[in-house]
Amino acid sequence: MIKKVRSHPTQNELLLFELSSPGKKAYQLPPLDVPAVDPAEALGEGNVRAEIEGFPEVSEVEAIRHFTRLSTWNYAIDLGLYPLGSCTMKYNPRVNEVAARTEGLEWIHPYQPDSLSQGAMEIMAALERALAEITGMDAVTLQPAAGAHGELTGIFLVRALLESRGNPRRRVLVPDSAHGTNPATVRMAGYEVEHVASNDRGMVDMAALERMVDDDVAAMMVTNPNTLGIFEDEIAGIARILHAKGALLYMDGANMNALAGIARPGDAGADAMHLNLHKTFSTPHGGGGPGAGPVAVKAFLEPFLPLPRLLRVDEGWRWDYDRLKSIGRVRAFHGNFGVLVRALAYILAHGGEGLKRATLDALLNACYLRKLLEPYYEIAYSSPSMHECVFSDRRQAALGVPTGAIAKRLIDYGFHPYTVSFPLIVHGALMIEPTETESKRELDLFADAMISIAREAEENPELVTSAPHSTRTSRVDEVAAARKPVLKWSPRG
Amino acid sequence: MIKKVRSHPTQNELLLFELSSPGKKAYQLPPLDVPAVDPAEALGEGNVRAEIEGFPEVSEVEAIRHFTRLSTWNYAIDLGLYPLGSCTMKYNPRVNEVAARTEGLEWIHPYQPDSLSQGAMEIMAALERALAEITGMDAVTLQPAAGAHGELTGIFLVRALLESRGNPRRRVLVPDSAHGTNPATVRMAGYEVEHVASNDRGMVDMAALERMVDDDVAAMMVTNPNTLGIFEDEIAGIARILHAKGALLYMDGANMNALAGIARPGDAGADAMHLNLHKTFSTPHGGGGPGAGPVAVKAFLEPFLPLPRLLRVDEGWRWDYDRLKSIGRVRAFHGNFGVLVRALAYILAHGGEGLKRATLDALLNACYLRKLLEPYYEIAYSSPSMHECVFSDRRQAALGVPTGAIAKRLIDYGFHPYTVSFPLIVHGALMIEPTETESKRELDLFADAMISIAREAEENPELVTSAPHSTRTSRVDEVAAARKPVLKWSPRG
Amino acid sequence: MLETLGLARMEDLYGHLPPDVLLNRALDLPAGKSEYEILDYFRARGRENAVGFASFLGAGVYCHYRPVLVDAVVSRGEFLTSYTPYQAEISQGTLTAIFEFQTMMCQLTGMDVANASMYDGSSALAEAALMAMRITGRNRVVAARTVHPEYRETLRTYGRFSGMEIEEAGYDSESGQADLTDLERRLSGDTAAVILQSPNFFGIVESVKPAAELAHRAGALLVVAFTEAVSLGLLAPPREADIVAGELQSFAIAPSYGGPFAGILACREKFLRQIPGRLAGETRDSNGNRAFCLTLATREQHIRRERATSNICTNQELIALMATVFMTVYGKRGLRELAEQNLAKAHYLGTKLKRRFTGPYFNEFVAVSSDPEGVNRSLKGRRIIGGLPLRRHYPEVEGALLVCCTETAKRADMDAVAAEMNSR
Amino acid sequence: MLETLGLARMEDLYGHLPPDVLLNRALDLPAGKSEYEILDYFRARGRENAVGFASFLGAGVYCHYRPVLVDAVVSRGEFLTSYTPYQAEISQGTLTAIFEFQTMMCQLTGMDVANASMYDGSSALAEAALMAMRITGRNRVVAARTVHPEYRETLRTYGRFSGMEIEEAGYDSESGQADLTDLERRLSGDTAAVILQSPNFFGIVESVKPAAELAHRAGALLVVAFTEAVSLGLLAPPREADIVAGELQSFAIAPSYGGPFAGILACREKFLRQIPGRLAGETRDSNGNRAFCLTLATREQHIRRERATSNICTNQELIALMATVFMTVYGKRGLRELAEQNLAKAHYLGTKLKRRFTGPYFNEFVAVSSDPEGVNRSLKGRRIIGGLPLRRHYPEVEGALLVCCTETAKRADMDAVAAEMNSR
Ligand SMILES: Cc1ncc(COP(=O)(O)O)c(C=O)c1O
Ligand SMILES: Cc1ncc(COP(=O)(O)O)c(C=O)c1O
Repeated sequence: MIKKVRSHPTQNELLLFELSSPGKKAYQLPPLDVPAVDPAEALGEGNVRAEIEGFPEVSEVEAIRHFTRLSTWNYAIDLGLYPLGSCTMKYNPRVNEVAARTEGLEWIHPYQPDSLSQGAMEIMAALERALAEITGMDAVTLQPAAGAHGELTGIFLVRALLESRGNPRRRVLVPDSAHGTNPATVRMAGYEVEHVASNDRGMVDMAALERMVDDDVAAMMVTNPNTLGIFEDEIAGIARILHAKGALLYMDGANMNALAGIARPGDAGADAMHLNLHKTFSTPHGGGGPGAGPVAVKAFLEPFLPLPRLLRVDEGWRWDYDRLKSIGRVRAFHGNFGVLVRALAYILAHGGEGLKRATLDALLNACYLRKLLEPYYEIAYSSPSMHECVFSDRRQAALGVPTGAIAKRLIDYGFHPYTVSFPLIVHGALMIEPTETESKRELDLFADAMISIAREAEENPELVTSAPHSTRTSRVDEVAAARKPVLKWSPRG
Repeated sequence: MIKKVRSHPTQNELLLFELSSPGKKAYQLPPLDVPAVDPAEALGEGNVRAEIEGFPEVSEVEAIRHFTRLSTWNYAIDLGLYPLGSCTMKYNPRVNEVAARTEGLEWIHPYQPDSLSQGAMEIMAALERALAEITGMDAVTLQPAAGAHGELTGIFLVRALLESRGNPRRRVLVPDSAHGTNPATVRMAGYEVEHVASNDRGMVDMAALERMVDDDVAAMMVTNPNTLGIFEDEIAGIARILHAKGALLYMDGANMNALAGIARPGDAGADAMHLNLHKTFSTPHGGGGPGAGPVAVKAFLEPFLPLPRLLRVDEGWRWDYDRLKSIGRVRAFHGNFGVLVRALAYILAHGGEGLKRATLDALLNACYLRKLLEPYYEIAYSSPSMHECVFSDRRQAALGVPTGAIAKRLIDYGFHPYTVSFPLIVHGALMIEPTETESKRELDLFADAMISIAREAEENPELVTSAPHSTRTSRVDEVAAARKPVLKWSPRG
Repeated sequence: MLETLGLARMEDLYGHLPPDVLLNRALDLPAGKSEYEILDYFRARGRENAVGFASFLGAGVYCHYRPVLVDAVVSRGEFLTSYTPYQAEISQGTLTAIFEFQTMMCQLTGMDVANASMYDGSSALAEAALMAMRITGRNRVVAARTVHPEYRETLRTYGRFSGMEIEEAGYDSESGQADLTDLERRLSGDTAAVILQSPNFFGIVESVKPAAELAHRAGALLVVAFTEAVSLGLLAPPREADIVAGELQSFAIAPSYGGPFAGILACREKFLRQIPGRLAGETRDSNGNRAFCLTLATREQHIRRERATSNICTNQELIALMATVFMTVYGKRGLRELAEQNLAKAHYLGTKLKRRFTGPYFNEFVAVSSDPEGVNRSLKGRRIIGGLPLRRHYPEVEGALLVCCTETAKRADMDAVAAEMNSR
Repeated sequence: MLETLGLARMEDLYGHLPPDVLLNRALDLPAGKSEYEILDYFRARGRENAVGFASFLGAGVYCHYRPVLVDAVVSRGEFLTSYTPYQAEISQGTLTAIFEFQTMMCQLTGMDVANASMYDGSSALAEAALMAMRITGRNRVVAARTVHPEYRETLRTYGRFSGMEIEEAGYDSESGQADLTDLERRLSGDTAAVILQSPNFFGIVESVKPAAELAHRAGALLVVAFTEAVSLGLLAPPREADIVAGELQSFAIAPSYGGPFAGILACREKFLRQIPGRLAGETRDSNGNRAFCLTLATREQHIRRERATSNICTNQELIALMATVFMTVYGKRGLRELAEQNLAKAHYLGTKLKRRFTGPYFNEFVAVSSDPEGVNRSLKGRRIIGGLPLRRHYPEVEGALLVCCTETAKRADMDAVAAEMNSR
C-alpha cells in the first residue's frame, strides 16, 4: 500500500521556442548613457550577425511560469529521501546558500588586486586548513571543479612526481569495483588501466595485489569505503605494498562522508586524494553540479600542485605563481569559489564534533536500512556496511524483476530510486545511501516500500516491470532516444 | 479534453505535531555572551511557564520538507491563470520582492530618529504623490493595512468631517452589488446601511438614488467599475446628487486596475477612496495578505487624516503629530511599509505610459474572454465589461449544474476557479477577472475549458457536480467543518 | 484579440465611458524604469536610513534573528502568489499551515481558539474590545495606561464611532505595573472589558490573575495584549484572560519601518462565534482523507455583510506563515532558550543602569537618565541607536529611556550604552 | 535504531575498523557555530574584499546585470536539490531545461550539437583539443597567443600527459588579431586542431573564416573559443568552426572570485559521438507523450569507463540553468540590445583612450599607458578598479591595460578613467 504520495494535477508546458511569439519581452535595460554605436561600422559588416534564428521571445510571467512548471516535474531532496548510492544526497543547510550570496563574496572579480581580495583568500586558506586536518594530509589545492577533475589533478601530480624521479611508469591499478571516473581518469593522464579483482569479502584481493605491483606501476586508486560501502581494512597494507615498489596510493575520497571525524586517509597511508565538496561538504547538487573536487596531498607532492598557491606574507595573503615544479593550472581562475564558501560554512556549522556526529548518523542510517531489507533482498557481501549498503537483485531477477524495474516502481511509492546496476561486480546492484540527514520515519517508509515491492515481485511482477504508473511521464524510451538522437528543438518538430 | 495538466505524485505530509519527536531541533543560537539569568529569580516563580505543551520539535530538513511538501498542494499565479473576479490576481514582478528586502529598508525600526529614516520617509512621500496623481485626489494616507481597513478609515473621515460640521448624520448608501466589506465597514463606523438597487444595466438606479438621498445621508460607497465589471457612467451625476445634499461620495477603489491612466475618480467627483495596493499595485497575495489600503482624499478631508503625517521641513522629512482634527491612528506605526515599497517599485517600473498600457491590456483580456464565453454562458448584464466580466449560471443551473460545480470542475482542467456566487444580485454568478498579465494562450486554454464544461453540463452533469476528480484532496466537506468546528490539533486526534 | 472584439484601437475598449470622466492627458509620472534602476533607487534610499547600527529600540517592534528557512519557505511561489484559500481542494498547503498556526497560537497563549491573523497587534486589540462589547452587551472599556500608547490610540479611533467609552487606569509608579486598585475603582456594571498588556509597554510583567478576578467579578471580560511574542516562550500564558490580542512581529518578521506585521486574536471556546477573521478547520474530503477548509464564514463580511463580526477581509497570511516557520525552526526548546537569552541580555544591561521601575521585566526596561536626548546623540556617533525617550507618551516619567535588549544585543554595545548613561 | 542493530554505542558502528587507522582524538576544528555567527563571519570576510567599487576588469570574467528571475528560479528546491537526471520519469524539469539550453547554445554558436555543460571555458577548450585529437588521429595543436592565457595554461596541463604537442602562433602587433601567416606556417600533416578565441583576449574580433580555410586545408579542425558570451548577441556565429568551446559566465553568473561558472562544448553533427559530457535527447514515454532523457551515455565514463570520451561526471548544471533563464529573460531582441549597449560603452571609453591595437573590438580593449600601475593606484583611491595590467601575460606589450566596459559601466566612471589615463 502506497502511503507516501497521492496524485495531483501538475501543469503541462510547451518548450520556450513553442511559447515564443514575436515582440514579447521579459527584459528592460536602463537607457544608454553614452552615444549608440553602429555595429556594422564598429565591427565591420561581416562580423555582425543576423537575428538569432529561433531564439525565444516570452514575457516575464511566461518565463517564471515556464520554469516553475518545469520544476514541479522534478523530484528533489527538499521533497524526500534520495538514496542514490555513492552520491551522498544529503540535505544541505540553506544558510550555505545565503553565505555564498554575500555581496562581498559573490561580486568580486578573480583579477582584482590581492589587496582587495583578502577576505576571499582567507576563506580559501581556512578551508585548506580544515580539509588538511580532516583528511590527515599536508597540503590542499582547491582548484579542481569536481571529483573527476580532482582525480585527474591527482593522477597528474603522481605522474609529474614520477617523471621528476626519471620514470613516469606505465600502469595504474584500479579495483574492479571502482567508479567509472577512475579508469577514465587514468587514461586521460596517459596511463594504462589495470583492474584489481575484489575478494569474496568485497575488498581488494591482497594476494593478487602483491603479484601485480611492480616498478612499472605508478599508483593505485582506491575508494575507501569502497563502492560496496565496505571499508578496505587492509588499506594500510595496500599502502605498504605500493610504497615498497615506489608506487603511490591515490584515494578517491568521494565516500569521505563515512570517515570524517573517525578516520583520516592520510594516517592510513594515502599519498593523494580528492574530496567531493558537493557530497560530503554540502553543496546542493543542482541537477548535476556545480561541485568542487579539492585534492589533498602529502608534503612531497606539494611542490607539484596547480598554481597559483596561497602564500602568507606580512601584508596578508598573496597569490604565488612562482612554482617551478607545478603541473600548472587545471582550469582558469581560482576554482569554484562559491562552492568553497558553502563547504566552509558547513564545516563551521558542524565543527569537529558535529562532523563526527554526522558520520555516525550516516553509518547508523545505512546499517539500519540494511538490517530492515536483508530479509527481502540479497546483500551483495556479508562484510559490514559503512555509509551505504549494496544489495543484488538475484532473488527478484529470478522472478523477472531486475533492479532497474524495482527502481522504477519505487517512484510510484514516492521515492527517488537508489543507484542502479553499480558497482558492476554485483549482479544487478541496488546501491543505497540514505545519508545522515534522513529521519527514522523516512527510512521506515522507504523500507516499507522496498519490502512491499519485493512482495509485488512475487505476486505481480508485471506491475513492477511496467512501472512507474503514477508519474506525469510514464516509462521513458531511452533506447529510441539513443537510436536517432534529437538533441535540440527545431521548427519542423 | 484536458490539455493543461497531467497527474503526478505529490508527497503526503503529517502535521508538525505528528512529525515532532522529543530532542529534535532545527535551531542553534550563538553562545550567550553575558551571564545566564535564572528565570524564576528574575521573574518570580509564578510568572514562568512550564514547557509549551504540544509545541513541535523537528529537524531542519524535516522543517523545510514539511513546508515544501505543503506548498505543492497549492495552486498559484506562478503556476497559471487565477481569474478570481474582484481580486486582481495579476503577476507581480519579482523585482518588487528584492526591493522590499533591501537591507536599509527591511531592517529599520519605526522609532529610529527621523534623521536616520529619511530614505524610508522619501519612499512614502513619493508613493503618496504618485497615488494622488493616479487617483486625481489631493492627499493620501498610507496607514491602512488593507482595502477594508482603508474603507473603515475613509468612513471614519466622512464621519469626523460631518461631526465637525455639527451633524454626523445616520445613513450610508451602499449599492446592492457592493462587496461585503462595504456594509460591514459602514456598521463599524456607527452608521446604518441602506441598500441602493441596481437598474437593468447593472448600474446605480439614479431615480431611486434621487429619492433616497436626503440630509440624513452621510455618504454613498460606490465601487467603480462596480463588482459587475461595469463602469458607472452616471458617476458624476451620483456625485452631484450627493453633494447637493451635503453627503459625500466614497469610492471603493479595489477595481482601480480598470482605470489607472485612463480616468481618475477625483475628476469624477469622488471625495475619498481607498486603493488595494496588493491588487492594482502588485503585492503577491501570499495566501491572504499582507496588503495595504491607502486612502486618498480631497483637500477638505486632509485635516482629518490619521496621524502622523509626513511634513517637509528644511532638514528633510519629519513626522508631524500635531494635528488637532485628525481621527487619530487606525493602527500602530507607519503602515505596511514593505507593501508600500512594492507598490512604488511597480509604479516606477511602469511609469505613466506603462500603467495605462496595463489597464488597456486588463480590459482587452476581460472583453476577449467575455466574447469567447458569451455563446455558452449567460452574461449577467449586457452593458460593456471593463476589467472583469460576470456571467450567470442560469443556463447550467437549469441542468443541475450550479456555478459552484462549474468552479470545481475547472480545477480538473488545471485552472483556479473564478469568483463564485458574487455579486449577490446575479443568479449564480461566475465572476471572471483575467488581469493584464495573462497571455492569449492561457486565456484560450481557459475558454476551451469553460466551453468544454458547458458541454459536460449538458451531456454528463454528474461528472461536473462531483468534481474535482484529479486533486490529491477530493471535494472537501465544508458543512461538516462548520457543524462541529475543529480549529486546532489535539493529541487525541 | 482586438479583431475578435471587432475593435480597431485599444482606446476603443473604453469608448463607452463618458468623456467628462476621462483623463485627457498622460499621467504625470516618470517613464518606466528597468529593474536595475529600480533596485539602485531603493538601495540609495536604504543608505539614507540607519544601516548597520546597533539598536536598543523595542517598544512594540523587536529585532530578532531570522532563521534563513523563513525566507526559503515564503519565497516559494506556491505560498507567495496564491490567494486566500477559498478553494480548499487546491489550497491545502496554505490551509494546513494556517491550522498549524492556529494550534501553535493556542499552545502559546493558553486559549482555546485562535484566528488566522489580523492586520497587526493594535487593530487586533481594538477588535478584541469590540468583540467584548458584542459579547457582554456593554459599552465601557478600561485600559491600563501601561498598554502600548499607539495601541491605545488605535483603540480610541475604533471606539470613537462605535459608542465605546474608554477609560484609562493608571500604574504603580513604584513597580511600573497597572494599578489594580485604580483599575477596580473604574469598573462598573457596563464595563465590557479590562485591557492589560504583558509584558507591558515598560517591559514589565503584569499580574494577569488578579486583574482577571477583578474583571470577572464585575462581569467584564479580561483582554490581554502582547507585543513581544518571544516572551511567550518563557512567561506563563495568560490563561485567565478571555481574549488575547497580540503582535507576532518578533517571530522572524523584519522591523520594516513598522510593517507588514501580523496580529493575532485568540479566545475561549465559548466566544468562538464572536471572533473576527479567518478560521481554518479540520474536516474530510469525499474520499475520507483529512482535509482543511476555511470555516464559520457566517461570522464574516462576505456572507454576513453588515452583521459580520468585522469588515476584515485580506489579513496577513504570508506573515503568519513566516511566524509559523519561525516557531517550527525554534520549536519547544528553542523558543525557551531564545526567551532566556533575551532575559539574560536585558538583565545584563538592566543591572548596570538605574531603572525607573521595580517590577519584573523581560527584555526591555525603563532606564533613568538626566539627559536622554544627549545620551542618544552621542551613542548615535558610535553607530548605536539608544533607547526610546518616553517624554512624548509619558510626560510624567521625566528623564527616561525605554531600552530593549534582544538576543542580538552584543555585550560590547551594551557596555557602551552603560558607560554613556552612567557618565552623566 | 541502535537496538535494532543490536548495538550499545554509536561508536560500535565502526568497531570493525582496524584500530591503527582510527583517529584517536577529536578533530582540531572550532566548535560548531550558529547560522547567525556563520553569516557574520562571511559578511566580515566580504568586507575585506572590494565592495561597491566600479570595475573595468574583464579578461574572461564579466560583470553584467543579473535579472532577478534567475535567482527566483534556481532557488526552487526542485532544481537546487535534485541530482543528475538519471531517472527521467521524475526529472523531466531538469531534462527539459537542458534540452532548451542545448538548443539555445546551437542557435547562438551556429553549431549542430551542444552538450549540457563543462566545468568552465578553459577545461572545455582542453576537452575540445583532446576531442580533435581523437577525431583526426593527430597529436599537434596550434593555438593563437590571443587565446586567454589561463585557457592556454589549462590546455598545456591537459596536453602534457596525453601526448599533445602544443604550438603557439603569434599575433599581428598592429591589429591585435592572430597572425594567420605565422599560424599557417605551423600547420603540418599531424595538426589536429587550430585554436582561436573570438573576441580574443585583447577584446578583438578574430577572422574565423580564413582561419577555418587554413585549418581545413591542412586536414585539421578549427576550434573556436569564447569567453564573453554576450558578444554572441551581436557577432556572427563561428559557423565555420568544427568545435566551439566557451564560457557562459556572462549569462547571469556572478564573478564569484572565479567560479562556479559553466563551460560549453558545441560541434558539428558528424562529431557527435566524440563530444564529452551530458546530452539530453528527445524521445517518447510509453503513453506516447514527448519526454526527454540523458542519451548517448556510451560516450561517458559510467558506461565506457577507460574508453570514455572524458572522465567528466558532475558538471555545472545549475549554472547552465541560470544561463538558460538569463537567455529566456533577454530573448532574441534583448540579447542583441544588451550586446549593443556593451559595444557602445566600450567604444565610448575606447575612443577617449590610446588603444594599442587597431582591430575591431567588442566590449574590451588594450589601452596604452606610461604607468598602468600608477593609474590603477590612483583610481583605487576613487573606488574604481582599473583595467588588467598585461605585463605578466604579455611582457612584450609594455605599458598596457586590458579595459572592459559592460552595460553596467557608468559614464561618469568612464570619464574618470579617461581623465586619469590621459593625465599622464
Ligand atoms: C566513488 C566516486 N568517485 C568519483 C566520483 C566523481 O565525482 P564527480 O561527479 O564530482 O566528478 C563519484 C561521483 O559520482 C563517485 O561516486
Ligand atoms: C470590491 C472590493 N472592495 C473591497 C475589498 C476588500 O479589500 P481587502 O481584501 O484588501 O480588505 C475587496 C477585496 O476583496 C474588493 O474586491
